[in-house]
Amino acid sequence: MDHEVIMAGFGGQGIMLIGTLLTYAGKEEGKAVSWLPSYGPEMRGGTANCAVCVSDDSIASPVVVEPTAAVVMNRPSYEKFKNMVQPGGALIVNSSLVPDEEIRGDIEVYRIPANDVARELGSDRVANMVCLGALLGAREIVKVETVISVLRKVISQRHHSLLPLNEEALWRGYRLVKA
Amino acid sequence: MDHEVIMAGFGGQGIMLIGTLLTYAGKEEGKAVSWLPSYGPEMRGGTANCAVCVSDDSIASPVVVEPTAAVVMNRPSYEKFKNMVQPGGALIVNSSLVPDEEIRGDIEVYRIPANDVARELGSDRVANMVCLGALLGAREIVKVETVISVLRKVISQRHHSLLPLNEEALWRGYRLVKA
Amino acid sequence: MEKRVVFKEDHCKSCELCISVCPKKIIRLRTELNRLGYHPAYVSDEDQEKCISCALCARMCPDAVIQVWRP
Amino acid sequence: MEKRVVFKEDHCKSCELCISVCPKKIIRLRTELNRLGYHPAYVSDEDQEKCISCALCARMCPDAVIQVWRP
Amino acid sequence: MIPVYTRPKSLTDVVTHYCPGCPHGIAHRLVAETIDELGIQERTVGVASVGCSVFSYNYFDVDFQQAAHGRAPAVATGIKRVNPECIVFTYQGDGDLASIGMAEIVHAAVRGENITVIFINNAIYGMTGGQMAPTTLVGQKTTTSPFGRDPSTQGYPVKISELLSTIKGAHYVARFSLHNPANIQRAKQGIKKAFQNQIEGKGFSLVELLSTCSTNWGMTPQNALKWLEENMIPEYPLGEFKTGEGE
Amino acid sequence: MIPVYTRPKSLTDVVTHYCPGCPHGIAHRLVAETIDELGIQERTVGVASVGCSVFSYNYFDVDFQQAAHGRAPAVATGIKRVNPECIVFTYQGDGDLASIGMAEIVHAAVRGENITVIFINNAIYGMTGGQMAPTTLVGQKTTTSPFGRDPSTQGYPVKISELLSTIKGAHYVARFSLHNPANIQRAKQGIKKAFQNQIEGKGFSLVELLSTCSTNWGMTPQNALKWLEENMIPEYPLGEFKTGEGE
Amino acid sequence: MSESLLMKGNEALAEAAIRAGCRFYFGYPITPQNEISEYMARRLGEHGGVFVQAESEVSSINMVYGAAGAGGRVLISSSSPGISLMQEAISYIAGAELPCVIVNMSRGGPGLGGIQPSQSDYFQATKGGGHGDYRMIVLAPATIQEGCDLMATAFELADKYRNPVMVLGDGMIGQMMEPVVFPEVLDATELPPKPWATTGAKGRKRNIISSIYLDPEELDAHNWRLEEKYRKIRESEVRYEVLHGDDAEWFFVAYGTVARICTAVIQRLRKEGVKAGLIRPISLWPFPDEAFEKVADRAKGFLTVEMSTGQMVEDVRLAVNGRKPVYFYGRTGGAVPTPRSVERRLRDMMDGKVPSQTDYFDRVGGAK
Amino acid sequence: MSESLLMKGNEALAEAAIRAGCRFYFGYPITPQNEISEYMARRLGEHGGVFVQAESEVSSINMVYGAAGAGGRVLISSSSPGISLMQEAISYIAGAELPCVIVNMSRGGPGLGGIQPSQSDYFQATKGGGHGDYRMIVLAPATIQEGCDLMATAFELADKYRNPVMVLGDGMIGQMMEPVVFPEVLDATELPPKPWATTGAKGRKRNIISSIYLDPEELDAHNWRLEEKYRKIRESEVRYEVLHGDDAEWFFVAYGTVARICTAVIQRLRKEGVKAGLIRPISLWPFPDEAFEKVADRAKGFLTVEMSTGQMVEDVRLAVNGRKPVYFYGRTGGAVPTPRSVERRLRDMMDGKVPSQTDYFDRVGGAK
Ligand SMILES: Cc1ncc(C[n+]2csc(CCOP(=O)(O)OP(=O)(O)O)c2C)c(N)n1
Ligand SMILES: Cc1ncc(C[n+]2csc(CCOP(=O)(O)OP(=O)(O)O)c2C)c(N)n1
Ligand code: SF4
Ligand code: SF4
Ligand code: SF4
Ligand code: SF4
Repeated sequence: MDHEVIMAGFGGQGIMLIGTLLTYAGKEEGKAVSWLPSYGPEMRGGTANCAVCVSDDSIASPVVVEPTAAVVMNRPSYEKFKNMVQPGGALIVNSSLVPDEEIRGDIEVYRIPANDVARELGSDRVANMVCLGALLGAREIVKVETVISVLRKVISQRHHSLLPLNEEALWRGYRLVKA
Repeated sequence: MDHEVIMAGFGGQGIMLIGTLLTYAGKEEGKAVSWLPSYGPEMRGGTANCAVCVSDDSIASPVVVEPTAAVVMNRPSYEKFKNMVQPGGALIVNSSLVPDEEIRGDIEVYRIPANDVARELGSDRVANMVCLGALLGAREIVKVETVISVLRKVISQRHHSLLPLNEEALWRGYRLVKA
Repeated sequence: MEKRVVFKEDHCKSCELCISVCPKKIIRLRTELNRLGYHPAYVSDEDQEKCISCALCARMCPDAVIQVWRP
Repeated sequence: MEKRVVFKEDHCKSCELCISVCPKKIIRLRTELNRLGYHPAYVSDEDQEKCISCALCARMCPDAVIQVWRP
Repeated sequence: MIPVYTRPKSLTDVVTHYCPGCPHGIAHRLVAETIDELGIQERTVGVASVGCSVFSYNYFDVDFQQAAHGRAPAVATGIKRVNPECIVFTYQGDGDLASIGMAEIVHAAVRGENITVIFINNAIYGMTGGQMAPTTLVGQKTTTSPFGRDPSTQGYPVKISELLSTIKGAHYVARFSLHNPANIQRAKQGIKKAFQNQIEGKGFSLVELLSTCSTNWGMTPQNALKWLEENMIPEYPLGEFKTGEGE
Repeated sequence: MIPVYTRPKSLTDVVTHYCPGCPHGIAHRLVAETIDELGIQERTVGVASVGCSVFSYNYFDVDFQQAAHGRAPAVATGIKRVNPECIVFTYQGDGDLASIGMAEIVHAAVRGENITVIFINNAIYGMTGGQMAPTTLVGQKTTTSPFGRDPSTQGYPVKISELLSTIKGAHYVARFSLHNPANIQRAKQGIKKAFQNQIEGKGFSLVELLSTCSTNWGMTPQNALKWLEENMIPEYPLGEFKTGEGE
Repeated sequence: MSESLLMKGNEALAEAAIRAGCRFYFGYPITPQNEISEYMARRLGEHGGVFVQAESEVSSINMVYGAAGAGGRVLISSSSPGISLMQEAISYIAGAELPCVIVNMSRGGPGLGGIQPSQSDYFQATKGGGHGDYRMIVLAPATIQEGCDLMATAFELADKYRNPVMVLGDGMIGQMMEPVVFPEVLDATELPPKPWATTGAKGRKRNIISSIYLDPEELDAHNWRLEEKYRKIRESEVRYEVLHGDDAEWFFVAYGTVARICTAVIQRLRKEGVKAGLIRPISLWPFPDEAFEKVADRAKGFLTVEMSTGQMVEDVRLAVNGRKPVYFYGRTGGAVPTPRSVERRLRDMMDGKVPSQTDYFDRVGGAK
Repeated sequence: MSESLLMKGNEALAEAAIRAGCRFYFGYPITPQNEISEYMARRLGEHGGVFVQAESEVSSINMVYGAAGAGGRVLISSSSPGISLMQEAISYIAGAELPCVIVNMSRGGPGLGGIQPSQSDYFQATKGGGHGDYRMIVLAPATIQEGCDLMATAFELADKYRNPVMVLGDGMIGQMMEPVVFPEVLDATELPPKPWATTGAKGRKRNIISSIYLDPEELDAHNWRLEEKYRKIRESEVRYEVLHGDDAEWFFVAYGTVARICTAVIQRLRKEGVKAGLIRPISLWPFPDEAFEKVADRAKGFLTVEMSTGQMVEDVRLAVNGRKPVYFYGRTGGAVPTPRSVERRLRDMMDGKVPSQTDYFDRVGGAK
């Protein structure tokens, strides 16, 4: 399978981190991977996004124009990407920040109140993990366990105390979709 | 007739001036003219030269490679240009600074002790005029009178007292050849 | 009610600099996000009375969010 | 004759700075030109004796033309 | 109700792209207030530089040119020479003015160019993500001085106000700080003087404003201002270095 | 006979292309003497700049690089960083160093780059035929200030030594003149110090040498030196501006 | 019509610029174009204009950016290394669509090179030495008279298209002297208005001069809008001269001073019955493809002669597009191709003795 | 062979340079290549190397000149506007024949433009943005792995030919992350000796690094000597990749990241029976003419795809030399050509619906 994923949100929401985690996890599982961030000052206070490709064979182009799945963590990202997802693709929407509305019927839409869930878990900051978990519930790109195993490599040592919280958030997101 | 003249000497010998005079005189006589100097720091203490074209119809190129006549006022110029003059051309040599030697027989060579003549006239500085006079004696490019008439335009006002001396020098050079 | 200190909330970026300079400590952040994704600063209707119109917050605010009046 | 002040005449450019600083006024220009086209400076054999080896000329000369010895 | 503080009319009504708490916004406000107070909005031309303030032309409601990195003083010179009746100011960061633009700022001062320069010194490259600036303090960590600025290989902080004060053509050179309302008020007076000088044809004026970059310093805006006060001011003393008196 | 003054061995035995009486030749001689006396000929690398001294590499018998106009300090930095054991000096005119090369010289000083700079200030562009330099005196006529330098549009002379003295990384900054043997002797001592500093790893040293350009000033060499003494020295006071003491 | 004057090329160009309404000049000394600056320093003031000697070429071209943006009619001049330093700002000027005229009296390179005439900045001028997709109109005069005429054209085109225009000469045309007739001084009040200039936003919305577009779609649109302008220029502003276009079989292709040398050779060759002709591009960009279109069928070959190791020859090959052989002959660094060597090269080519341009890389022999 | 690592392109290139023996890096901040500087600032010291952040690109490239002349293995990196500022010095470096590697992670222009990926510096890199006749070897990687491999090649070629070498990437390759395998660290003692370097004239005649030749004949000879070297490089250092060279009829021509997009399109087209192929120049200069030679007979047409308004397409036309139609499709300013639009353009071209490249100037439609 070729997965071409876009993840998007506010600058501070940890979008790049979940993109990186997905990429590392894909590599860990022996797949071909690429990660392409949006970059530069538009990230300053604005929105950020990254494109992650995970493929069983090889990746021709790291550019994702019509994603097979997208995670949108805020409203501007939702507006920007909701129509780009391929028919049959998956769209994970952070419903804590994106109001409900009528949307195209040819894709699977998962509304996850990521910020609310995260706050419940104890920290707004793991909303990104909730979303990543939800994505993996919707599409089996990599195993949640693999993400958890690369988490400790990617997250800097001094934040390792937060690992359990992150794991918990991943699983919560995953289960919200799977349930 | 197409005259393609090169004039060359030390930086301070007034080479550019006699080139300019010849050009102005040519224009004054209704001919097509061009003047192309060597330029830049090689003139600093080194040698200077200029190429003057005077033609009855039009001048294709201001570049002179095989002059119909050349005036060489010092030894390095003599060495550089003596072999470039066209067969049948004229070479005016400042014999005050260039020692006598055997030279090709297919050109007319005029040895003029320009510095000695100039000193005789009262100033080393008019050696250039002696040479220009000699050139006009050897080749009727323009009339000496025309040169004299443009002299007062080209030479700055405050040197006008020197006009008679310059005229004298021109005629002396002219006559040295004509005689 | 006439307000002494008015916030253009959709320009606010929650930098909290106004809060840090307010001598009366009456500026707070909202729990809701504005459309920029920030929790905007505001002074509650009750606290408007406490404002002494010193305008320190307005002079400090990097986003020209705040306007101040005095009665 | 051993000279006190020796000129590398083919390097000289007749700037006359040596002349201007020589306290003994013994430096002169030749009437002949050198191969650069200048009248080189020199001190005549007779005047060598008058040289006090102060080397001011050598220190002034921009072309390192001059070398100076003392007996 | 009587207005105590209202939004200057020379500021456009858009949200800036600056990070939360970035003093670029404060400096903008002060310049806009000055333009309003001097009544020169219709003859002011701003020159934006390359740095976080590259889009400052979006925020000032006056004519603007965007200049190449470091070259704002040259661009301003071009504008001023064509239209001497215009009030021309540049708005430059420390990377822009004190690093790549060193020759241009020095020579604008040398020519005594009748322009006003607003110079934001935040000791770092903001827009490009936190590299060392010439104004970075000794020991300060940035992405290109990851072990702290080492004077033995990277030199000492450049003091633009002190350096430009040696230049005769510089009429007014002063340094202020933006770390609290009192200092902001002082900065405002300096900025106003710098524009006033131009109106009176007195020549080159530069106002250096100590600022922060909480994003790249990795601090909250408040802590950044505190760090500025405690670390930058000792290195960059505040004051008017040159006021054109006695020339 | 005992030698009082002999030709330095670090000078090659060729006739320079300089005009008669040009003090570039004097400065060359002093540098060569210094190289000889310090015994560093085999580890010295010179950097020639763009100006009349562009060919200085023909006259010094040491390794040399020819740098782009104004960039000699950057080139010297590159050389020095690769081979710190080499003694690296630049030789620059005032157009080169004080005009186009302003950013490079200031920042070499800021970095405290351990190099030596010989700076020839002759108040004019020599090689290109006598245009105004940043160092041209007020009222001085040049081909681009044909009515005399007008400070209202062309500013005042740049004082490099004064300007660089404000920079902490600059260890030694001094100005001398080449107008007579006594001053030449003093200049020699300054040049030697500037090289000695580098040998001792003390950082950036610059020696400014007041010079003439009789060709473009339109004077005899002697009159030019007199003009220097009477007009330049009052504007450019001689002396050591910074000697690194107390740092 | 005023009478003809003998003038140095550089000074004549400066005078022509003033007569064309140029009132702002920014420069920095460099041989062989200093006479332009010096003339401006002496004369611009008389016309109420402003001469500024900047601290560097980088600064001077950015002053031009500011002055052009402020609505001035602006000239700058320099020579090869100085022009290289301007590449960033030229890209800015093109990106922000500002009108100005840039003179390059080019000299031998690369690096510090020499100060004698050269044509080795052709690529830089015509392909864009700066970054990004932009184009500069490039005009190359062969005589001082043409240089003066093109100077007026250059200012017109710059304003018409809001684009930088380069007048590309070489040391020879800058330094030589030949007679020239100047047009009357242009009435500066008749210059086209520039409502977009930053003159102070009085009674209008503010004007902004900028070249930044962080949004890719916007920048893309901007680039294709520029490209559309460039297409118009390609259609309307091609300039060239053809000698003996009606019967020539062997064409020299040369521009600027080198074209004059070729003309001299053609005169000689024609006397001997050789059907030689000349295509002389005057606008180097836009390149006069159409001149080749017209003669490609009859022509037996093209000999490009340049003072470079071969730059314009690529545009000639693009124009000829494989239909006929294209040959090259060049001298560099101030060494001027001599009539004799140019003639010999053409004769060799007629005899099939030189390799065709497809493998013209083997042209090192060109040096002798 | 070490195991593969996930790394950002910029950091991978920096690491590759260090492993290739680079010990001197000079830079100035600019997006999108800052990670190269930052990596060097962190890591070069560990290897006894020197990182200097210069005050500007002008200064940094002149530091490179000095350091390269002193015998160092030197890297510099920047992006489009910064590279424009280096043009004078690059011309000096080429003229003085100094080896160094220059990375351009190019971004959208002209002017300040944008910071997203672009290929609009092709002309500047390959034709010479600086003055004079000189050439730079230009290598364009399509993947991070290739970038790292080419980094080593770049240093080798630089030393071998004493010439600057550019690695031309774009923001995309600099910012993306994909797995990469690094070679072993090169033994710095095995680097070729540089007897010409200015290291102090101990026990030898003095060395002089210069590019000035005031005598035209000398400069001419110098230029033709350089041209002779460039000829050798053209003969020996052409690099390219061809996909489906054995049977393709329609060729994409693309380099760098755009080639990857074309590859994806080719995969799709082939499934539907379209005989599509790719010519991917890796060395942009010397341009791989020979790749076209080999397929020109069979090919029905070439579609050049670039993130520019059409630059490399000129070299493609020169290589094809009129034998087959050459088409163009481009997006600019960070807008990346989408697989869908590239495919549509090829299909249009197969249906004869797009104008041939001879009038490709009418390509404004390319924007949509
Ligand atoms: C010629 C050139 N070099 C580099 C850059 C990249 N660049 C953009 S902003 C910037 C520096 C910004 O720093 P500063 O001037 O301190 O302003 P701040 O962002 O901190 O406000 C640089 C180097 C550029 N755009 N152009
Ligand atoms: C980039 C560049 N700009 C301009 C020049 C032309 N140029 C050659 S020498 C020189 C200035 C020389 O003046 P100065 O540095 O004062 O030295 P001097 O000749 O007086 O000794 C200039 C501007 C150049 N070679 N390169
Ligand atoms: S200072 Fe301004 S932007 Fe910051 S929190 Fe207060 S109102 Fe909001
Ligand atoms: S100072 Fe030197 S160059 Fe000048 S005249 Fe005396 S010896 Fe000759
Ligand atoms: S990066 Fe720094 S300077 Fe730039 S807007 Fe943010 S806080 Fe301000
Ligand atoms: S032009 Fe001036 S500086 Fe140059 S060599 Fe002559 S006198 Fe010396």
